[in-house]
Amino acid sequence: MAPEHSPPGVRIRGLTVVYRTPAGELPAVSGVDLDLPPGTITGVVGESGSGKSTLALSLLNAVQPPGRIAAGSVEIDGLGDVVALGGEALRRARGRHVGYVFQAAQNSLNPLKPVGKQVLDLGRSHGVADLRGLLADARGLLDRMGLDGARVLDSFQHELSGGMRQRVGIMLALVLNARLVVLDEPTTAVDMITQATILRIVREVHAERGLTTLVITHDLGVVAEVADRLAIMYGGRVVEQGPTREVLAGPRHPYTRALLGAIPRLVGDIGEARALPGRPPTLAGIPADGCVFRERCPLRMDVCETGRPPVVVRGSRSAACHAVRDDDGDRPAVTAATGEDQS
Amino acid sequence: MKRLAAIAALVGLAAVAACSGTSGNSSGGGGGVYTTVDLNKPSLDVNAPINPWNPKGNSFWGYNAMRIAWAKNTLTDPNQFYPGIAASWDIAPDNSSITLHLQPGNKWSDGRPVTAEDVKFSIALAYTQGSTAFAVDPGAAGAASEVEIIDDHTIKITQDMNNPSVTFVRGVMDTFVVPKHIWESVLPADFWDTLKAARGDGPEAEAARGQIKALSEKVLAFAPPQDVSAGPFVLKRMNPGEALLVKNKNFYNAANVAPDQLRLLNTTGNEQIWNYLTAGTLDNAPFTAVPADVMKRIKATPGNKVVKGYSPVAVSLAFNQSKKPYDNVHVRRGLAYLIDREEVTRIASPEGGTAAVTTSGIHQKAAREWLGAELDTLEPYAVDPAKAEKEFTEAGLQKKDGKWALPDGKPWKVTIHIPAPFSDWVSAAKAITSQLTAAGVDAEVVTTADYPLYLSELAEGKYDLGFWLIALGPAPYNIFQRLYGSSNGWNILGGKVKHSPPGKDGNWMGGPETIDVEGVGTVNPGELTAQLNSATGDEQKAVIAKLAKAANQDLPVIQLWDYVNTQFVNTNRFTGFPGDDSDLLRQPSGVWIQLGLIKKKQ
Amino acid sequence: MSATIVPEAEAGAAAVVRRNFWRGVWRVMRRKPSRMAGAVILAVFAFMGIFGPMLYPDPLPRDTSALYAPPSLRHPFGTDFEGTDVLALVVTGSRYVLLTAVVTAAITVVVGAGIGLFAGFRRGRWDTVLMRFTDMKLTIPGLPLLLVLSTVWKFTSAVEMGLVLGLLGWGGVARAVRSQTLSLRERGFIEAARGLGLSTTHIVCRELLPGMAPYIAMNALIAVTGAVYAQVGLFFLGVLPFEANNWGVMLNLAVFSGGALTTTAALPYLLAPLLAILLLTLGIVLVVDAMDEIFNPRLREE
Amino acid sequence: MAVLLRRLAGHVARGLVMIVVVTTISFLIIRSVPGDPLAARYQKLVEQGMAPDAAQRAVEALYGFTPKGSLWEQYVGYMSGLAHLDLGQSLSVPGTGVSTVLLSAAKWTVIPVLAGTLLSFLAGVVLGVYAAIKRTGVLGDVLAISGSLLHGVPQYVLALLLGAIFTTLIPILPAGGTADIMIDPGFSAAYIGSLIEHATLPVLTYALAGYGGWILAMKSSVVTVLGDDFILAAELRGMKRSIIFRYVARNAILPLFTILALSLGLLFGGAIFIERIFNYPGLGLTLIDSINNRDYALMGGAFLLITTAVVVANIAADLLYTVIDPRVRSGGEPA
Repeated sequence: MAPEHSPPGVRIRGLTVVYRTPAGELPAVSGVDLDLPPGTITGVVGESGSGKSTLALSLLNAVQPPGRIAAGSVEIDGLGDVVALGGEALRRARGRHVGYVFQAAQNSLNPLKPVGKQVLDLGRSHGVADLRGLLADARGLLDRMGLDGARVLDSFQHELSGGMRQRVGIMLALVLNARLVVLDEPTTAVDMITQATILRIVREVHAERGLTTLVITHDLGVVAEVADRLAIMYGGRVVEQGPTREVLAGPRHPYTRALLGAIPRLVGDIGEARALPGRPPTLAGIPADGCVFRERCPLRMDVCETGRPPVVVRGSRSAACHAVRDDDGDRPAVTAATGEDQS
Repeated sequence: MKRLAAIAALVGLAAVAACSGTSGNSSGGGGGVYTTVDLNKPSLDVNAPINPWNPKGNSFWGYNAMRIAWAKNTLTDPNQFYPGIAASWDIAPDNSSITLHLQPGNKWSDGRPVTAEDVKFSIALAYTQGSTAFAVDPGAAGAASEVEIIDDHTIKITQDMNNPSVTFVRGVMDTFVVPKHIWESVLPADFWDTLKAARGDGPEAEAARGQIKALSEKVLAFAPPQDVSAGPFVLKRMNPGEALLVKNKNFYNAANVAPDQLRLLNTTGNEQIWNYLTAGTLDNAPFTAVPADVMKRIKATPGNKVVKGYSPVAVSLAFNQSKKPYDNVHVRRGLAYLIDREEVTRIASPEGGTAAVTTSGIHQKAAREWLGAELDTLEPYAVDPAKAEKEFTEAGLQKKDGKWALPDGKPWKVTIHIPAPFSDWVSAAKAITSQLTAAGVDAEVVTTADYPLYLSELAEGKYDLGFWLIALGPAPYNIFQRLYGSSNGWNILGGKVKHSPPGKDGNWMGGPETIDVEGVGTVNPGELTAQLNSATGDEQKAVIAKLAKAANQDLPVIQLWDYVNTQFVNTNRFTGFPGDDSDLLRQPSGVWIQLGLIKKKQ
Repeated sequence: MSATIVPEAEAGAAAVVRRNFWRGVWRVMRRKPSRMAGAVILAVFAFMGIFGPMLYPDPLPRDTSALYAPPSLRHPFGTDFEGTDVLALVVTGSRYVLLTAVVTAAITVVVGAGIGLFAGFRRGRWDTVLMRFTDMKLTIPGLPLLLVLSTVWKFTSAVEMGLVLGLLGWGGVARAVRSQTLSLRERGFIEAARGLGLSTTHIVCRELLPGMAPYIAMNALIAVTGAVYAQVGLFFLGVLPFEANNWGVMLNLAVFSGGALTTTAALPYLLAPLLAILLLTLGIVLVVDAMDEIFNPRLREE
Repeated sequence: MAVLLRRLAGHVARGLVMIVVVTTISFLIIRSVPGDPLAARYQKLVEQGMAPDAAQRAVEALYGFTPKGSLWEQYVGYMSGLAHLDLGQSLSVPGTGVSTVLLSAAKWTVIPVLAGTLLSFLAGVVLGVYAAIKRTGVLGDVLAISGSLLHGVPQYVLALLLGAIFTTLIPILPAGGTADIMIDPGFSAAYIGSLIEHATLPVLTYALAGYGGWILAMKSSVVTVLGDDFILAAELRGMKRSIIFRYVARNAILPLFTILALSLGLLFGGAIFIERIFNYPGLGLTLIDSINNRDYALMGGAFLLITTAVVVANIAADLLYTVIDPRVRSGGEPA
């Protein structure tokens, strides 16, 4: 059952998702460019309302009404542009090509059916001829993730713990041999131990099955633990991206810095953690023009009001900020206003 | 609605003119299904036993339940009957005895003959159920003292002349006759001995009365396995909506019973009867209140005819005289001058009643017979606000800002109570309050959920004014006991009249024990009413004249309208229905059929 | 490791929602004209209930030469059995019906939601006791009980009637609210709020009630229509004391003494109160439909 | 299985307690109904022309059938009778057991109510799903509003309208009763046809009156389920629409079973108007009659039957729930 061909790459270009509201169509994701190189784990980090979940759903062309993809493309190897897909083709792509581990995996199962039956439903939906084999695969996957696969397949959702449900969710995403897996908040609402286990499983399975993985989270720690690459979202835009280590070690965008600064550390004074002042913008509150982060930005300049910040690419990293310049290396333009000096 | 149960049932009590000799008309005219509603039991009950004494029993008078004879309920004479089980009878001139001659050759539907034994046994059953003529209590008026079988077809019943009553004969004739061979097990063999003992005095009699009382339950509950009838029909089956009866081949006059089958429809409301009538379903519909427009529709239905007759009952607005200001006769008279009875009748009962010409306590048709020209001397209480004002002023009421108030200046509100299910009464009461309010007397209608509750609250004296049926003819005692009977304090106990004060023993009318009647003098109306039980002829007329005057002047009630027995027949399937004013209209159509009137349409 | 920014974000969203509530109401109403119609209908009925009796002389004039007159310009719905204008009867009769319905709905919702919330929130013994009590209430048949009660009691005023109907009717609401509370609890709602140190009042008023508003609104609808249904029905059956200007009494008289179902003369007399009931129900339905959208977060897009 | 039995035992025990309590309450209420059955009978006889004293004697014959003794003695007598499944004797039909009267009436209520309710349940559930799916469209609106309207319209209004239409304006259906009396009862096509013909209007009214409630309940339930995470999850897994539809339907219909059971129980009492208007001799009509006749035993019996129906329906619903909802089956909290 080892996958024969290589994991797919994903290229998101100019993706804009808008929601229809009484105040008109408002963008939840606007003009996002993002690459998921084949075989990597990419982490997308952002606060609630940053558009990260919408971005994740866009990979399946599954933005829920009243939202819709207004522009852009999501190019997946072997599938083409999913934005252009529809009907049966789209349905078949879901699950088969792209495995999706649902945000609220706790409740992602039909409460009235045992897990095994739902695996069968999945198989029937995708025309799997060997349903017995499918069940065996499912059991194998569950066993692989440290569960008693046979028992879990006979269980109902309410008989499983949060961590178990999460693993069942991962199993369902993988059982049809999807090579691109999207995990939306995989560790929300599970305890720390389980979180660690889940992350380990994500890493291991990713390596074993040769996947391309996208992890959506609000938790930088999760990303730090599993992701090769990292994208930070704010107000529907990717404000910074790059290899995880590099970004964490030398954040360039003020928002990334602020996020890092807000993390309480196990070692050291708890008072050192600084919450980000202000609120993330709501859908209606996203500035139409200029930098989306300017309201909360310590480095705010006049230019931030009008011009959309240029995406400054440096090697494998990029950031979208007027304060970050091409020639500026890893240092931000105004050192005086770093997170450490904020009051 | 319930209107039926009360009023309509009254019609059943009224009777017809003897045309016992039925023309032996013939064979060819038979057949067909006759459809009607039994007025006495408009709502049928499949579970009820075939037992005429059971309140819901599936014995239908005139169809499969037979009485000794059928009362005509003429205007004045309670002793006229059509033959039933008895073909003829001899009544002693002093009402002291009656000898019944049974129909010759009459057989039960199971083939056994109907004999004097059956009649005697049925009389025994009647004793357990309490009847006018067959009473266990020693003191009861108009009770039989002896029942004697002369021969197989002749039986003589003697009245206890210690305490006679003119209602004795009627009491005998009203007795249901059931087959002894079916019912035998209900009564012990020594019943007549027990009865004799019970009619005596002392502890032994007491014990015997107890035994008979215990039997009464047994009789009431007795359920024969199937119908054995001496009537023109036998009950074949019931379903909850209808009863199906088939012709009884053994009936004495079977040759002249036209319909092969009889359907009695179950009705819980008048509107169902209206619908049946507009559809032309019913061959005869007994007395039913009908709104004017529905009447038009019914008349337009092919074959439908309206027959009108006398219905010995009137409705009145009764006062509770223990409540102020209704104790004052001038208040009552003042109200009478304000109520437009014509309008009330037109609104409430356009087809089923005629506005009362005055308050006499008697239905106006019978009143003419009883009172003659004297009827015209009674005050008619025509609408006259001026007179009303005079009466009210005399009563001490005060008029403030166009509204009448009590003598002490407190507001006065006339509250009229009526049972909600009687829709014609509701309309009438509403119309009266509208009239009174327009004349400056504040008035309102209050309904009571159902008739039993109405009666019990009325009897408890809870109402100031309420609607009350009066003039239940033809027996004059029955007519006036509605005004001067137990509801007004006078009870007959052991043949003696006793007056109870207001609020006691069901005296809710609370009238005075004696009344000064202009042109008559001081009378005790209760005593006079009781005299009607034994008085005869001119004596009776004189008493009635006094009572009518008393009722007219003292106004314990305001007579509103006299009912008209409006019935419907459909001549598409059958002919020979009684005409207008026929006394047969006061008996169910089963009696018309058994007398041979009804013919199949050729 | 977890970021501290999450709760703050949620609280912010809630505040915005509240601020936008009335604007939201207006928008929701405007979206479908039918909802506006519903609101207008209810406003008309409310006006009728409050001022209706003042529009006509008391007592209503009668024209005894025009009994059951057909509809005309003077009498749009004809006249009744004693020549009173039917429309005037409907208008003046609305006060009784509406007062009863409002009292009933208020009692039903307050008592039902209160008991349901309390039981679902506290759980344990209180829940058991209250739910047994509720079950018992639901077990006793309502209409038959009313029939019997109407012989024992005399409901002489609209408020009394509403009180009885309300006290008989809260069982369903209590049950529904309790199960909603339990299901919210199952989703970790209450525990989470508790964990954040929010007060019980806050949890109930700010977290639970808004979520259940559509449920409660729907039950209020059922209560109002149920009250109209029950009282008019009882008057129609004729077991309640006569009220001259009352919709149920009109139905009763139209059918049982006017022959409205047999001929056409009394038909307007029957149809007028029926139409009033239908219209009132329609108004309530439309408004509740709007309420549903205002309160239901699933339908609200913001 | 053990869980099932344990639940059943608990339910039956609680149900019995509830029946006893409700019976006690209804006993007390019924005995406080004013109006004397004997006085009612007495007046009727007098109005039929019987002399007052004779009427008095005739009524005394009925006395044996009226309850005697103090309230407490009557209560003890009644309850101990109940323990032996003896509901007492009817007063309006002396000598007939209350249970006989009730049983013969019950079948005329049970069958039409069942038929009408199931009919409306099926229609309401199917259209409710539709209304939920099309909830933003005009058709969905119309369905939902017409559902609410029908739900709000009293049964008697529907009954009166249907009656006016089908028995008066276009007289194609019989106005009342259970079957044509001219047809011999039995297992014949004619008789059964007649039964159905007579039941059409009551059943139709039940169905119409119930339909609104079902469509509303189903719609709201479906909307709730549609918003549930697992439905979106299934979509994201590429499940077939038909399978998702089944997921939605099954999850949405579950809570409706409780309502179904409850309404089945409650409709016994709610049949009053329909039976009154169509002259259909079920429990509702029996109850009205028993109240009018002040037939205490029959009133009490009718109440008991209606109550028991609700309790039994509740138990049945719960057991059904246990079978179809795995969360409950394994001993969790009932939803």
